[in-house]
Amino acid sequence: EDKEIVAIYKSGTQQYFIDQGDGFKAAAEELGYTAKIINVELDANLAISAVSDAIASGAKGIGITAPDQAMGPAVSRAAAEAGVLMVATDDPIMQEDGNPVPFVGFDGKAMGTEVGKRAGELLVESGWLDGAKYGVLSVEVQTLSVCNDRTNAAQEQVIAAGASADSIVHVSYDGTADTSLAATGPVLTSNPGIDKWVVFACNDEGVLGANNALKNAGYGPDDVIAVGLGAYEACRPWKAGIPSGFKAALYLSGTDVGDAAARTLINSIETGEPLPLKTVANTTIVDPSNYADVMPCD
Amino acid sequence: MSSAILDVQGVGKSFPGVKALSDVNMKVHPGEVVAFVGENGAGKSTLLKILCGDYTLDEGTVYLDGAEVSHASPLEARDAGFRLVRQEPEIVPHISAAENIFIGEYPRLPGGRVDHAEMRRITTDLLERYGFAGVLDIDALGRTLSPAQQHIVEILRALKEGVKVVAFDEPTSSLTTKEADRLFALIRKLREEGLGIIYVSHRLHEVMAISDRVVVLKDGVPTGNLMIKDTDEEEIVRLMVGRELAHGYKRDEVTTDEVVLEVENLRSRWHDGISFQIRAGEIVGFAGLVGAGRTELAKVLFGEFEKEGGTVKICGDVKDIRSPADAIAANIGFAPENRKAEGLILVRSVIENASMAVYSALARFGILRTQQMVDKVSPFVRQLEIKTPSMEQEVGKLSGGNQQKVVLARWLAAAPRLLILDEPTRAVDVGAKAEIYRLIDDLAKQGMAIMMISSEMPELLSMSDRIIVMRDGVISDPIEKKDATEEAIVNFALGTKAA
Amino acid sequence: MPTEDKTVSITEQAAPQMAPEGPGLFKRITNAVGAENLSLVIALIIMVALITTQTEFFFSPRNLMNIGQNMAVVGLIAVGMTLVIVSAGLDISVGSIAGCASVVCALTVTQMGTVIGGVAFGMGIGVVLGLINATIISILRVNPVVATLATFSAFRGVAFLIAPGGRPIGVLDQNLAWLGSGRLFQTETFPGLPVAFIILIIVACVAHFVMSSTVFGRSIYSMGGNPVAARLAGINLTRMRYAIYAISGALSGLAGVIVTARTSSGQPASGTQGLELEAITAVFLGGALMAGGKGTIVGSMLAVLLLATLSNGMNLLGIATFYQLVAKGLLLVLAVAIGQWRLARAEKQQSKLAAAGK
Amino acid sequence: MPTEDKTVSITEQAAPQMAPEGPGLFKRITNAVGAENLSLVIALIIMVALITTQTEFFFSPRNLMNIGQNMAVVGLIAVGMTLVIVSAGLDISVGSIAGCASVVCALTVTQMGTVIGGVAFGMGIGVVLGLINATIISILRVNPVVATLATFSAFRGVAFLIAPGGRPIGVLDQNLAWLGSGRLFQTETFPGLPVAFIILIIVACVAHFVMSSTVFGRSIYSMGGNPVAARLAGINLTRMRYAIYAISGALSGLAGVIVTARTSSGQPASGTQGLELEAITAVFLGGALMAGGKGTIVGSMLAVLLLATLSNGMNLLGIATFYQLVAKGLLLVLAVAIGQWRLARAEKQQSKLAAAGK
Ligand SMILES: Nc1ncnc2c1ncn2[C@@H]1O[C@H](COP(=O)(O)OP(=O)(O)OP(=O)(O)O)[C@@H](O)[C@H]1O
Ligand SMILES: Nc1ncnc2c1ncn2[C@@H]1O[C@H](COP(=O)(O)OP(=O)(O)OP(=O)(O)O)[C@@H](O)[C@H]1O
Ligand SMILES: O[C@@H]1[C@@H](O)[C@H](O)OC[C@H]1O
Ligand SMILES: [Mg+2]
Ligand SMILES: [Mg+2]
Repeated sequence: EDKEIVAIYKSGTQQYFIDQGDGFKAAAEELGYTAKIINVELDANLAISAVSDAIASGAKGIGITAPDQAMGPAVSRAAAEAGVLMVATDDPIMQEDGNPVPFVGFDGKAMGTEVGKRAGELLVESGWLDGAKYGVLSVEVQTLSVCNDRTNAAQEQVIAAGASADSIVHVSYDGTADTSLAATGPVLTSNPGIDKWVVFACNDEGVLGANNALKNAGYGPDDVIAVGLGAYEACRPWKAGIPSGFKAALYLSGTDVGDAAARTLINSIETGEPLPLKTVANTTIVDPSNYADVMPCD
Repeated sequence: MSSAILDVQGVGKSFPGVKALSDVNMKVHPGEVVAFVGENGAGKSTLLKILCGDYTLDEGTVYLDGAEVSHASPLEARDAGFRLVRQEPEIVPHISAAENIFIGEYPRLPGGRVDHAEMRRITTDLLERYGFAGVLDIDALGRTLSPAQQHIVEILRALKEGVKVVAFDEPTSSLTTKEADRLFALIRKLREEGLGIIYVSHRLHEVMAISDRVVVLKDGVPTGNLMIKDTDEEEIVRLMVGRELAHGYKRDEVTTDEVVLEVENLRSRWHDGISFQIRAGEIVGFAGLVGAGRTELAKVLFGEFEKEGGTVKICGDVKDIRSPADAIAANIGFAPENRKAEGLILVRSVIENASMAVYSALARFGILRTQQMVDKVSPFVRQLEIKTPSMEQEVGKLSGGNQQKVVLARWLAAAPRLLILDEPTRAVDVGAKAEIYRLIDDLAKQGMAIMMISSEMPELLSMSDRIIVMRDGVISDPIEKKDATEEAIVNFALGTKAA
Repeated sequence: MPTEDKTVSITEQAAPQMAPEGPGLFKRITNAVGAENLSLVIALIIMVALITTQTEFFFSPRNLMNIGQNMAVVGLIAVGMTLVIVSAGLDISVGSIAGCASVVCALTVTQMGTVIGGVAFGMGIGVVLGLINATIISILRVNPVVATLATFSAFRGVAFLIAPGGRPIGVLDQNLAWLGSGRLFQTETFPGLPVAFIILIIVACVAHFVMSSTVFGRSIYSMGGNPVAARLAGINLTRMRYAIYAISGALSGLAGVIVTARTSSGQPASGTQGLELEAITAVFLGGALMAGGKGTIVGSMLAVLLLATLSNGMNLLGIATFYQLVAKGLLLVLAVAIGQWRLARAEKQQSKLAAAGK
Repeated sequence: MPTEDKTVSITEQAAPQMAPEGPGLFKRITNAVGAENLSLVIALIIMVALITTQTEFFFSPRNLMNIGQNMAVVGLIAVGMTLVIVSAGLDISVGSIAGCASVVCALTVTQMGTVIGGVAFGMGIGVVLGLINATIISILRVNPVVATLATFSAFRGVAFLIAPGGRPIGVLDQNLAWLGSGRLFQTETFPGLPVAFIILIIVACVAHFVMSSTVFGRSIYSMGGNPVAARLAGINLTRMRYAIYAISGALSGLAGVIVTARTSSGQPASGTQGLELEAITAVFLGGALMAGGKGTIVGSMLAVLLLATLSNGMNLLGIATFYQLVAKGLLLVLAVAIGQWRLARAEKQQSKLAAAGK
C-alpha cells in the first residue's frame, strides 16, 4: 500500500500522454509499486490540486508534466514540504531557488530544433531554395508557451538552413487537427503565389490539419515537406503506403519517458539517493523507411 | 386645478400600429370613485400604466396632488402616491407573500437588512384593517398562492404608506361574488379615508353600484364623463360601443337525447364521487365558490390532473383520458380560466395561438400552410372582434380581454364534441360578451355539448340549460333552467340548504 | 356598423413582416432574410467590407468555398441546437456526442470497411445519446442545463472508452475523406462546392421547412413559449422532447462523422471540444430567446456564417490569436447591439405612424 | 366557511422549510441545510461512504483540508455566479476574468512588490470587467448569454495581451503564496486550515447573509423571479445588474488572484478548461432555476463540495480520466434526480394531507 507513485499530465487525453502513462504504470508494477495517473487538461489550478491529492493519497514520488512552466515553484514546494520526491517530465520546471526540478524527457526547444533541422535538410535537398516559390507554415498554439518554444526553435533552424525569414507564415490553431485545417485554408488563399510549402507545428495534429488543407487547395504530396512532431499521425499514411505531405517526423516515445520517470523515482525512493538532474529520453527522426523499426503504429 | 388629487390633461399614447390613447382628460378628487369603462383594447390599462410609470406618455400632462408627474418612473410614481392594482397580478414566485407585498420598499434595519419583524407586523395590520385576516398565509411562497390570494397581495402592495390614488384594473374578474363584496367594502373604506380611486371594470352593475363618476373610452378617445347619478347602464353602453345592446341573452331551448359526456362516480384528489351528464346541444353551467373544485373537475376531465376513480364516457364510449392529448383525441376542448399561465404562448403570434389546437386537423403529412391557418381561424378572430394590428402580432401585446378572446377562438376553431369553458367571459367587454354568448349558443345548436364554469350569476342563469352547483368536491343535482334562481344556487354553494 | 370597421384593422395576410421603410430590392431581401436577421446581414456586410479593404483574396471562389466548408461542423450542430433552444431546452453535450460519433464512425469504417455504415452508426449513436438526454430530462426531471452538463462529461468519457486505448483512430478511406473535403461541380475556374457544405445546406433547408411549416416545428415554438399552454393544447411534451434531443443528437453525430472525414481520424475529443459554446453562441446571435419560443434556422445559419467569415478573414489577414479573441467578442456585441438598436427605432417609427392616424 | 379553510391548505412555507417527516436531530439538520439541499447531502454521504470503503486516506485531516483548499477557486466563482443566476442572468466570462486578474495580480506583485496591491488590482480589474458585462447587457440590451459569451472571448484575449508575450508570469513572493497554500492553526497533529478555504468560507457566509437578509439580496430574488414586478415596484434593474456583475467580477478576480498564489504564476488562460461550466454546474446543482428567482449560497457551496469531493476521491482511488468523466456525469444526474424524487414525494404527501380535509 505504501509503495505508490503518481504521474500528473497536463493533457492526459492526448495519445502521447496515454502512452506515457502506460509506460509509467508498467515500470512501476514491474518494480512492485502501484501507480496512479491524473489528468489536468491544461488547467494550472487543477494541477496544484492534483499534487496535493497525490500527496494525500500517500504517494512516495510524483512525476509531473505541468500545464505551464511558470508554476514550477508552486508544485515543487508542495512536494518538498511533504517530503515527496518529484520529477518533471517533458517540460522542465524550476524550483523557487532557481534550481531545476530533476527532469526526465526532452525539452520543447530541443524538439523544435530537431524538427526544424530535418525540415531544413529536406528543404535544401528539394532544391526549392534555388528559385522555387516556397513558404514555411509554422502552425502554432500561440496561447501555450511550451508550444511557442517548439515552433520558435524550428523556425530558427529552417532559417539557418537557408530559408528566408520572409518565407515564414504563422498559422494559429488550438492544438487540434480540425482548427489547424480551418486556419490553414485562408492562409494558403492569401499566399497564392507560393507553389511549395514546408510545414511544422507543435504536434502531429497541427501538421495533419495543415496537410489536409494543402491537399484541399490542390497541392500534391511533392509540393509539401511536412515534418511531424510525435509521429503518431505521420506514420499512418506511411503504413498504408499512401503518398502524403508527411516526409519525416520526430518520434517521441511517450512509453519510454513514462518508463524512465517511474524507474528514476522508484530508484531514489528505494535507495535514498538523490534524483539524477537530467534523464534524457531518446528521440528519433523517423521517415517512411525507418519508422517501423523504431515505433509502433496503429 | 381645484381640489383634484389626480389631473390628467391631454394624454396621448401610441404603440406600433395602434393609437391607444388620444387627448384623454380626467380628474379624480379625494374621496371619489371614478369608474373607467370601455371595450377591450379601448386603452384603459394603458392609461393606468402611464400613471404608474410603466409606460411613458407621448403627449399631455399628469398632475398628482398638484405636482407634475408626467414622466415619472415607477419609483417616482409610487412615491408620489399613485398605486395600481393590476389586471394580472405580478407575483415573484420564490419569495414569501409578505415579501411580495414589500418588494422595492422593504422596511430596513441598519446594514441594509430587511426588517422582517416590521414587515410581518405591517402585513398583519393591513390584512386586519382591510378585512383579509385569515385569507392569506403571509409566509407562503408566491408561486403557491391561488389567483384570489395573488390579488390580495397585489391590493396590499398598493395600500401601504403614502397612497393617495389607487387604481383597480378589473379587480373582480378573478373573484367570486362574495369576495367581490368584500372588495367593495374595502373600496368604500378607502373612499372614506379620502383616497382618490379609479375603478376599471366591464361589469357595469358594479360600476353603477360603487362609483361616483364614470369616464367612458372608445378607441382611446374619451366619449363621456358623467356623474353616476345622472346616467344609466344603457347610456354607458351606447357611449362605449356606439350602439344599443340587448339586455341579457335569450337562448332557444334545444333538447336532444344524445348524451355526449357521461361522468360516473368520478373521484380525484379533490372530488368525491361525482356523476352527471351533458347532452348534445346542451349547455350545463357549473356554479360554486372559489375553491369549490370546478377548475379541478375540468382539468381532471381533460387529463391534466389525475383521476383516481370512476368512468368518463364520450358519446357512449368509455375513454381512458390520461393527458390533454388524449382528451383532444377524444374530442374534448378546454379553454382554461388563467389565460396567461395556461392558455397562451405570449411570445407567439395571434394566428399561431388561435390555430394551435387545430394543427393536426389542418396538416397533411404533418405539413401546415400559413394560409390554411389564417383561413381556418380568421372568421373566429373577426366574429370575436379581436383587436390586433395584424394576425402576426405577439399575443402578449394585446389587451387583456383580447387575449382571452384568442383562447376562445382556438377552441371555437377546433369545434370539439364537448367544450369545457372555464370563466369564458372573464375580462371581456359587454359587446364582445354578447357576441361570445351568441357563438356559444350557435355551437350548442350545432350539437356541441358545453360545460360552462362561471362565477357570473347572470351569465349562468341566462346561458345554461341546467346548472350544477359544486361545493367542496361534491355537486348538487342539476337545477333545470326553469327552477334556476340565484337563491337556489347560493344556498347550495354555501351549504345553507340542499338544492 | 362600427364593429365592422374595427375588424378591418386585422390584416388577413399572415405572411412576411413589413420592413418599416424602403421599397423594391431592399424590401425583397429583408423579407427573404426576415427583418430580425437584418442586423446580422448588416454586420456581415460591414465585416466583409473591412476585410476586403485589407486583402484581395477574400472574394476568390476558393476562399468562399473554404468558408462554406469550415461552417459545416458547427453549422450542423447549430441546426439541432436551434430546435433545442426554441423548445426552451439546452444541449451542452453536443460536442461530446460528436466525439462519440467520430470514434464510432472511424471504428466502423476501419473494422467493417463501410462508409455508409460509418455515417449511419455515427448518426445512430448520436440519436441514442440524444434519447438518453431526453430521458434524463423527462423521466428523472433534471433540468436541461444540469442534465446535459452531466452528459457533456459522461459522453466524453464514453468516447474515450469506446476508442481502443482512448487513442485517436486513423481512417484513410478515400470515400469517407470525400465527405469531409470532397467538392462537387469542380471546373477549371471554379473550385467546386464542398460536399460538407452541401450537406449543411440540405440539412438547414429541411430544418427550416420543418420549423416553419410542419405541425412538429410549430409545436416546438409552442412548447418553448409556454409549456403548460402547449400541453393543454394537446402537445405531448415528453414525446416532443425525445424527438428534439434525438434530432440534435443525430446532427451532432453527423458533425462528428464530418470531423472524422476532415481529419482522417476518429477523435474522441480533439476537434469536438468547445463546439457547444460555438453552437449556442450562433443560436442566440441568430435571435433565439433564452426563455424559448423564439429563434429561426435562418438566423442561426447567418450567425454561423458570420462567425466563420470572421475567423476566415482574420486568418487571411494573419491576425494573431490574442487579437482574434478580442475581435470575436466585439463582433458578437456589435451584431446584437445593431439588432436592438434597429428594433427600438422601428418600434418608435411605427408608433409615430400610428399616432399620426395610420 | 369553506373558502377560508381551503386557502391555507396547499401552502408552502418560505421561511425555514419543513421536512415532511422525522423529528429531533434529523429535522434540525434539515432545517439548517434547507430541505431542498438535502438531496445533495444524501449524495455526498453515499459518495463518501463509497470512497471510504476503498481507501483509508479519505478521512485523514490532511486530505479533508486538501478538499477545502481545492474548493476555493471554483467556490469563489460559484458564489458570484449564484447572484447572477438568481437574478436571471448568466456570466460565461468568469474564467476569462479570472485569467485577467491572475495576470494583473502577478504583474503588480512582480513589478511593484506589493501583495496587497496585487490582490486589490486583481479584484479591481474583475470589477471593471464585470461592469463592462453589465453595460453591454443593460445599455446595448444584449442578452446575458451572448454578452458574456462575447466577453468570454474578448477578456481572454485581453489577458494574453496584458501578459508580456502572452506567457505565464512567474511570481515567487512568499506572502502571495501564503494566500494560495498557507495554513492557519497548524499543530503537530492537525495540518491547519487552508487560507484559501477560510477566504471562501468568509465570502460565502457574507454572501449568504446578503442573499437571505438584506434588501439588496431579496431584491435579487425579485428581479430574477419576476422582472416586471420588480421594475414596477421601483427596483432599478440596471443598477442592480451593475452591482451583481461587479460582484461576480470581483469574486472571479479574487479567484484569479488565488490561482496566481497557488500556481506561483500569472495565468492568462486560467479557466480555459471550463471554470465557467464548473461554476454554472455547481449553481444549478445547488438548486437554482434557469429562469431565475431561485437558488441559494448554501446549495451552491454544497454542490462545490460535492464536486470537489468526487474529484478528490477519484484521484485518491486512482480512477482513470475516462472513468472520472463518466462518474462525474452520473453523480450530477443522481444528485438532481434524488432531489426531484424527494420533491415529488413530498408534494404528493402534502396534497394527500390537504385532500384528507386539510
Ligand atoms: N406593449 C404594447 N405593445 C403594443 N400594443 C399594445 C401594448 N399594450 C397595449 N397595446 C395596445 O393598445 C391598445 C389598448 O390596450 P389596453 O390594454 O389599454 O386596453 P384595455 O382598455 O385595458 O382593454 P381590456 O379591457 O381588454 O383590458 C390595444 O389595442 C392593445 O393591443
Ligand atoms: N397553485 C395552487 N396552490 C395552492 N392551492 C391552490 C392552487 N390552485 C388552487 N388551489 C386551491 O385549490 C382549491 C380549488 O381552487 P379553484 O380556485 O380552482 O376552484 P374553482 O372551483 O375552480 O373556483 P374558481 O374557478 O371559481 O376560481 C382552492 O382551495 C384553491 O385555493
Ligand atoms: O505536449 C506535447 C504533445 O503536444 C506532443 O504531442 O507530444 C509531446 C508533448 O510534450
Ligand atoms: Mg386592460
Ligand atoms: Mg377555478
